[in-house]
Amino acid sequence: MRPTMPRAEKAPTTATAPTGKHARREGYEDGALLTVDDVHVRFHTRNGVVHAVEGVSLSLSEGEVLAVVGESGSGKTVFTRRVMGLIAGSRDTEVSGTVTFDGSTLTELDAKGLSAVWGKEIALVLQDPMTSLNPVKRIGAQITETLILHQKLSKQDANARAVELLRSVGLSEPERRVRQYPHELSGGMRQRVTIAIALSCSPRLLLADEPTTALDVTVQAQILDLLGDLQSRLGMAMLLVTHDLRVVRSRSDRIAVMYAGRIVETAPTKDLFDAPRMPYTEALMNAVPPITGPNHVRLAVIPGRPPDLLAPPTGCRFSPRCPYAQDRCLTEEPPLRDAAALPGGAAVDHSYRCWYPVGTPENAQARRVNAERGETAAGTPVTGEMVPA
Amino acid sequence: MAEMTIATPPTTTAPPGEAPGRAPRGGRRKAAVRRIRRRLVHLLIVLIAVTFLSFVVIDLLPGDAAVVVAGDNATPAQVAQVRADLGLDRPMLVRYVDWLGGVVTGDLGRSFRTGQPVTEALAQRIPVTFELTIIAQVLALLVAVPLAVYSAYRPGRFVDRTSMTIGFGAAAMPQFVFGMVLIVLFAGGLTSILPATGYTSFFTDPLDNIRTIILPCLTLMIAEAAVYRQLLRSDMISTLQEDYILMARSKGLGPRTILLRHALRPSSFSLITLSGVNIGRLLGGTVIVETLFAIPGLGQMIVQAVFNRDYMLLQGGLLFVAVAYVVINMIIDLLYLVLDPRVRRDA
Amino acid sequence: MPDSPKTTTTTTSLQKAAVADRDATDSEITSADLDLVEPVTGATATAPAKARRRRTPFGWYLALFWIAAIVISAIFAPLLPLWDPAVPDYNNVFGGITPQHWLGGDTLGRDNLSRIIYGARASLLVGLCAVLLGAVVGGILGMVAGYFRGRTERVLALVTDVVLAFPGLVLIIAIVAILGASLTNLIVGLAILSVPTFIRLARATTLVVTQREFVQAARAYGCRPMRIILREIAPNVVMPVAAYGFIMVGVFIVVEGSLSFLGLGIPPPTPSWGGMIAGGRTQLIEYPHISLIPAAVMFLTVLAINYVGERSRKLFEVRESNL
Amino acid sequence: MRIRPARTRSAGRVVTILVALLGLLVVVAGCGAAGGGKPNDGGPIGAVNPYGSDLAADGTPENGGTLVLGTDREIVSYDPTVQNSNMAAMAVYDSLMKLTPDGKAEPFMAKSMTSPDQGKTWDLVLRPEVTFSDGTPLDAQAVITNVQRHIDKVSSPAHAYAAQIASMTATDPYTVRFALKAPLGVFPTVFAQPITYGSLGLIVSPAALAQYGTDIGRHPVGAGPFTFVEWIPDSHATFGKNPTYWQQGLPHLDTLEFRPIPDTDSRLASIQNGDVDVAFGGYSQELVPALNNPNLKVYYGPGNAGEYLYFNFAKAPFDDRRMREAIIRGFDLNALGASQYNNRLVTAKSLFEETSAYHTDAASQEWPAYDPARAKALVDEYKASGGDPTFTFKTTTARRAMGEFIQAQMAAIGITIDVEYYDLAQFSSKVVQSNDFQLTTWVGGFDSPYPGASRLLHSGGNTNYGKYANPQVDQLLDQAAATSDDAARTQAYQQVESIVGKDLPVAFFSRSYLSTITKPEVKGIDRYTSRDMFYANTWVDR
Repeated sequence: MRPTMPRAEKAPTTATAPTGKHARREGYEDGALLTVDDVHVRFHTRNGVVHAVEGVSLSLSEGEVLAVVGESGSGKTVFTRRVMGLIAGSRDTEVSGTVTFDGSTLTELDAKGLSAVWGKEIALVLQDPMTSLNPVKRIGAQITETLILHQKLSKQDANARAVELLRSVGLSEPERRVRQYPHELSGGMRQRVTIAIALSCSPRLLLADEPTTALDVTVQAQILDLLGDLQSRLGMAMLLVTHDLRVVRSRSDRIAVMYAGRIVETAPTKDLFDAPRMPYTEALMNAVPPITGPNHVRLAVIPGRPPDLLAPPTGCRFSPRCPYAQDRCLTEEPPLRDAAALPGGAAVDHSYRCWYPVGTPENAQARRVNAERGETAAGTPVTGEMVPA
Repeated sequence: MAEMTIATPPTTTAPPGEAPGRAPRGGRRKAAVRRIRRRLVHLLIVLIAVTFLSFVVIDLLPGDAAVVVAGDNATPAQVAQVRADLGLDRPMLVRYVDWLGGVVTGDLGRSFRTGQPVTEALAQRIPVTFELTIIAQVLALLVAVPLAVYSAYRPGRFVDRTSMTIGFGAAAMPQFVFGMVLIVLFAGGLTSILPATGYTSFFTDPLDNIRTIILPCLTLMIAEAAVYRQLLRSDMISTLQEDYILMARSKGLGPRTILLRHALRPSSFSLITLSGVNIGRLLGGTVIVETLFAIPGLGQMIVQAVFNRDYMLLQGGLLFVAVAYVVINMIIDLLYLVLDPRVRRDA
Repeated sequence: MPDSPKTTTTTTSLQKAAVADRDATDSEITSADLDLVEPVTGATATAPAKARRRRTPFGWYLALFWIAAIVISAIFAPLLPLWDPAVPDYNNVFGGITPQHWLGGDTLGRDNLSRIIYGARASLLVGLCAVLLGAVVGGILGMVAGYFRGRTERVLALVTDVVLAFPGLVLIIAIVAILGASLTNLIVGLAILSVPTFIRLARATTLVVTQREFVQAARAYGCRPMRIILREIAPNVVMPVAAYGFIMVGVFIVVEGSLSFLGLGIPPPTPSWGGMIAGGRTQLIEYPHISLIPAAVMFLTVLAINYVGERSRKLFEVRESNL
Repeated sequence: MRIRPARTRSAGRVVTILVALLGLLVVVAGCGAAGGGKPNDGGPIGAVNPYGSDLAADGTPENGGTLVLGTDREIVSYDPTVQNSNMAAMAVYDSLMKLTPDGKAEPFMAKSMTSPDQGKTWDLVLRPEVTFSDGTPLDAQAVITNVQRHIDKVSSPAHAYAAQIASMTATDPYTVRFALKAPLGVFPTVFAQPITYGSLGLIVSPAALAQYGTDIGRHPVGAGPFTFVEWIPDSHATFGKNPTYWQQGLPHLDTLEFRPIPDTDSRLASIQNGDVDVAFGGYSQELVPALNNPNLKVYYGPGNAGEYLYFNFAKAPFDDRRMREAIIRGFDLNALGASQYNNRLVTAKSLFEETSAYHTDAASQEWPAYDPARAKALVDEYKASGGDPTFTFKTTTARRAMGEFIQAQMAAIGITIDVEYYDLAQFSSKVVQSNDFQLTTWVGGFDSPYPGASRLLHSGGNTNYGKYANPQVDQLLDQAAATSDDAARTQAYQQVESIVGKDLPVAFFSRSYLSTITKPEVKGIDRYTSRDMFYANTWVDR
C-alpha cells in the first residue's frame, strides 16, 4: 500500500512500458494484491480530450480497505472501472499504465481473461441500486448466474446458495426475495442484493463505487457497516470510492484523495485526519455536511466548481479554488511529495501534491499574503470562513 | 397501407414506469385484471367507433352500389329495385344498427356482388393473409434481431454500417419495385425457380404452399426487417448504457450472455409494439403484394370491395381489421405483463 | 460530506424519459441522474486507439448535397433550361440517352430529366406537406393530451386507435373518391394517417417534459395552460417530432410511389416519381430506364433523407454502451 | 459535465455502398436507355389463329391432366343473367349454338335451330342424349325456364334479346318453339354469345336453379364438359371432368383450374414462368411480348369495334359534327401506337374489322384521317360559330396514360381539356350510366354484328352511352337483324358502317387485344375472338 512516485510529466504511451513490468514484479514481491501504476485514461470527445485519470498509482494489500475520496468529476469512477478493466482502450478512449492483480497484469488480459477474473476474484458494487439490477430478471437469477458461471454450481445448489447469501447480507425472507423482481424491493434492500451478488463468489477484491450515495441517510450507515463487516469476515481487500470523507474515517485503512483525475494526497486514514497536507483535503474535512434535507442535494461547500477536465487549469489543478494559491501554483504543477520531511510529518506513506502544504510555514505565509490582498493569486476572494481557525 | 411500416416511433411504446417499492404487493394479480378489463372496455369502444366510422365513410363514397350490382345495362327502375333488395334505401343509421345486430348473431350479410356470405369470404381469406403476415414477420424478426443485437454490440462497425445502409435502402423503395425485382430474379426472368403468382393452401400441398409464399413474404419482410433492426439497435444501445449491464459485465458474464440474457428483453418493448402494430396493419392490407403475386388475401378483397362498392364485404373486412387491431393490442398488453415485471403490479 | 454543485449535464431527451419513467416523483432519481456526470465509456474494443478523427463523415455531406440539389432544382425548375415536362415528343418515345435528353424519354417521349425534376416538386411536396400537416395537428393534440391527461387524453387515445384500426389504404381511396383525386387530397389523406403517430410521440415527450421543474414552476405560478404548452412544452417537443418527421418525409415519398402502383398516386399530368415508376412498369423489360431512373432518384433521395435524419438524431443523442 | 465520446462513423464504407448502388442503377437504366428510341418495327399485330388451333393438325389428343388458366379478372357469378366476364362459364355450361368465324351461329349442344317463316318463329331442337351433370335432362322445359329468367330479369345482359320473344312453347320434350314479336333472322346468334355479351345459350340445370335460387351464381350446374368443384374468390375456381358429357370421349382433360391474376405484368410473368398453362390476355402489353416469345403460343383476332371514344351527343361540344371530326383528325394514331402500343397498334377506322364481310374499304377511306391542321381549322370554325371547344375527358384510373395522351393531343389542336379519372364503380354509375360525360373511353369488341352493332349504335341500344340516334341507322340495323337473307344483311351492315363513318358516333382508334396465350404443349384450342373458349377438345401434350 505504498503509492509509487508517478512519472507525472511523462506522456502516456503504451500499457506495457518497462516501468510497468517492473512495478508488477515489485508489487508482487511486496505481497500487494493490487498494484496500479501510472494509470491514464483519456476520452476523445467531440469537444476535445478529457483527461479523466492522470497518472494514478497505488497499491492495495490483501484484506486492506482503501478509500478513494473525491468530488464528482474527480475521475474516481473512471479510475475504478479502469482498474477493473471495464474501461478499455478504443478509438475514443486512450488508456495507459498497468494494473496488476495477484501477480497477473489485468491490463494485458483479453476480454476472456478479464471475464474469468470479474465476479470471481474482483467484484463491483455500483452507486445506484435502482439501476444496477436488471429490472426484468428475478433477484435469484441475478445471483445464481455468477455461481453457475464461476463456481459451476448446479441450478439447485445455486438457488440454495443465493438464499444463503441474501440472508448473510441481512435481507429478511430470503426465500421470497429470490423470486421477486428488483422493483419490489426498496433501495437499501436492492443494494444489499448487489452486495450479495458481488460477494457470491467470495472475491478477493471488492470495488465499491459510492455504494451509499443513492441511499437514504439512515440506510447509508447500515450498508457501510455491512460492507465493513463482510470485508473483515471474508478477509477481502476493498476499494471504497466515495465523495464523503466522513464515512470512511472509521471504515478504511488508507485514504487516497483524488482531484481532477489525479491523486492529490494519500495517507493512512488516521494520519490524514490528523494532519491533512493538501488544502483540498483540508477543505473536504472542513466542509459541513448538511444535516437536514434530501441527501442528494449537493451544497456548495468548497467554493468554485470542479475543474473542467476538457481544459484543466494549468499549474495546480486546485489552484482556482484554493485559498492559499500563489503565483507558482498557477504555473507549476506540484509533484506528489512525501510528507515525512514536513514539520510534524512523522508518518510514513503520506504523500501530497502541494507547494504550500497545510501546517507548514510556507502555508502560513501564503495564507497571510492572500488575506492581505483579499484574494488568491487566481483571483478568488478570500473570506474569513474559508480560513480554518 | 402497404408501406407505413415506419410509422411508429419507438418513443410511443415506453412501458409505463412506476415508483419502486411502493405499491402493495398483494394486489398484483388484481391490478393486472383491472388493467386488462380497462383496456377491453377501451378497445370495445374503438371497435364500435371504427365500424360506425366505416359506415359513414362508405355512405359518403360516390358511386352507387346498386348501379354496380345491377350492371351497365340496368334501367333506373331496375337499379331502384336492386337498391331496395340490398336495403340501401334505408337511412344509414338504421342500416348500421341492423348490421350491428347481425354481427352480434354472427351474421355479416352477403357480398352484394357475388352473393357469397361475408363470413365465408373472411374464412377463406383470413388464413391466407394470416400465414403471409406471420411468416413475413417471423422472417423479418429472424433477420433483424441478430443484426440489431450485433450492431448494438459493435456500433459503427462493419455489420452495423452495412446493415444500416442496406436497411435504409430497403426503406427507400416502394414495395412493388422489390416485388418486380424478385419476380425478374426468381420467377421467369433470370431464373424460373419459384412461381410468380398463385397461392396453394398449406393443407392442399405443404410444399407448394411454401413455394408460393416465398416471394410475397420476402417482399413484405425486407422493409420491415430494416425498420426492426434500426429500432431494436437503438433501444439496445440505450439498454447497454444501463448500470445493470455494467454490473452484469463486472460479474464476468460473456458478451453473448449479456446481450441475449440481460439486454435483449428490456430492449424489446418498442419492437414488440411495432411488430404488433405491423401485424395488425398487414392483416388489413398487403394489397400491393397480393395484387402483384395474385394472392387471395384480405387486402385485395377489401380494396376490391371499395372499388366495387360491395359494402357488406367491405364492412366485414373492416370489422375484421378492427378486431385484429384490438386483439393484437390486447396481446401486446399481455406480452408486456409477461416481459416487464414492472408493469404487472401497476395499472 | 457534500459535493460541490454539479455542472450542467446535457442529458438527452431519451435519458430524461428514462429518468422520468422510473418515476419523477421518486426522490432517488436524481442520484441516478448524477451518475451520468461521470463519463461512462464502454467499448470493450481491444483494438488500440486509432483514427481519432472527429470529422463529419463524407457520406453525410454527400447526402446533404443530394437533398439540396434535388430541392433546389425542384424549386427553380421553371428557370432551368429543361424541356417542358408535359409536352410529348413522339420521336422520343422510349428515347435513350442523347445529348438532347440526358435521361432519355418516357412512354410519351417526354424528357425524363425534366419530369424527374418537376416530379421532385410533387413528390417532395407530398412528403413535406403531409408530414408538416400531420406533425402540427398531431403535435398539438399530443401535447394537449399529455398536458391535460384525464378525459382529454382518453378521447384522443380513442381517436388515435380508431384511425390506426382503420386500414390506411381504404381511407386514402375513400378520400380520393369523396373529395376527388388531387395533390391536396392525397396530402390530406397521408396527413390523417400520420396524425396518430405524431400524437403518440408528442404525448410521450410531453409527459416527460411536464414533470420537469420549469414546467412545474410555471404551473405553480398559475400560468395559463395554453401558455405553458406553447412556451414551455412545445420547444421541447419540437425536436423529437421534427427528427421523426424528417424520416417520415422519406416514408411518404415512398408511399406515394406505392399508391401510384394502385393508381391512387398524384394524378397526371403532374409528374411524380411514383407515377413515373408505375407508368414505366409495363416497359420494364424492354425500356427499363423509364421506370428505373426515377426509381433510382427516389431511392437515393429517401436514402439520403434517412441517412441525414439518422445522423441528425444522433447529434442530439449520444449514447455509449456499457458492454 | 457530460462527456460525449466522439464516435464517428467512418463514412468510407457507406459512401462506397451508396456509390455502388447508384452506379448499378445507372448502368441498368443506361442499358435500357441505350436500347431505347429504336422504333419497334413489328408493325400492327395481325390475326394469329383467331378461332383457335387446327384440331386435326394438333395430333392425337392425350387424355388426362390439369390445365391451369390465368384470367384477367375475377369471376362475379356463374349465373348467365348476371353480366360479367367469365371464362369458366363455357366449361360448365357449353353453349346451345356456336359462332362461326363469319359471325353466324351453328348448332352445337342443340341439334338444330331453324325458322319455318323467315325468322318470325324459330324451332330449337335439342339432343336427347344431353343431360345436366346432376342427371336431369336438358330438355325443352329446361331451355324455357332459362330463357324465361332472362325475360324476367331486366338486368340480364341477354334481356334485350329475350325480350323480343313473344312466346315459348315446348312442341315436344326436345323442341322449343320461339315465337318472336318481329322477324329476327340472326336469332340463333343470341344462343351462341359469350356470357359477357349476354347469351340465351348457356343453360343451367332447372333442378339446381330450384335448389340454389339466387345463389346459383356460386353453384353452377350445367351440361358442359366440366363440373363445378369449388370456387374460392381471388384464389381459384376448379372444375372436374364431366363423366356424362354429351360428346363421347370428351373432354380430354381431367381438371380445369382458373386463377384470377388481375395485374397485367404479373399475368405475363406467370405464363412466362409457367405458373399457368393458359393466360387470357387483355392488353397489348402482354400480347406483344408473348408474340415475341418463342416459347409461347398466341391466339388473337382483332375483332370488330375494339377500343373507341364515346362522344356524348346530348351535350356540347360533341353534338356538333365538326368537333367530333376535329377530335378524330387531331388524334395521332402513330404517336399513340408509339407511346402505348409498342408501335403495334392495330388501328381501327371503321366499325367492322378489315377482313369482315360487312366491311367496305370505302368506309375506311371515308373515315377522317389524322390532320392536325384541318382539326385546328374545324375547332376555330366551331369557335367562330359561338361554340366553346373546351371539355372534360373522363376515363378510368387504369387509363391515365391515355388521359395524358389525349390531353397533349388536344392541346396541339388548340383545345384545353380537363381529365378526370374514376375508379370503375364510379365510372359505371357516375359517368357512363348517368350520361354525365362529354368524351370518354370504352373497350367493346364483338364477334357477331348482331347484337354487337345494335347494342352500340341503335338508339336506346344498351351500350349506346353517347345517345347517338340516327333513324336510318336504326332501320338498317333492324333490317339486318330481321332478315334471313345473308346478302341483304351484309348490305345493310355495310351501309351502317358507311353512315357511321360520316356521323362519327364514336371515335374508333384501335381493335381489341383480347388474346389467349398458351404454353406450346397446350393443344386443341377452340375460341372466339372475345377469348371465350370451348374446353372439351383441349388437351395437353406432356
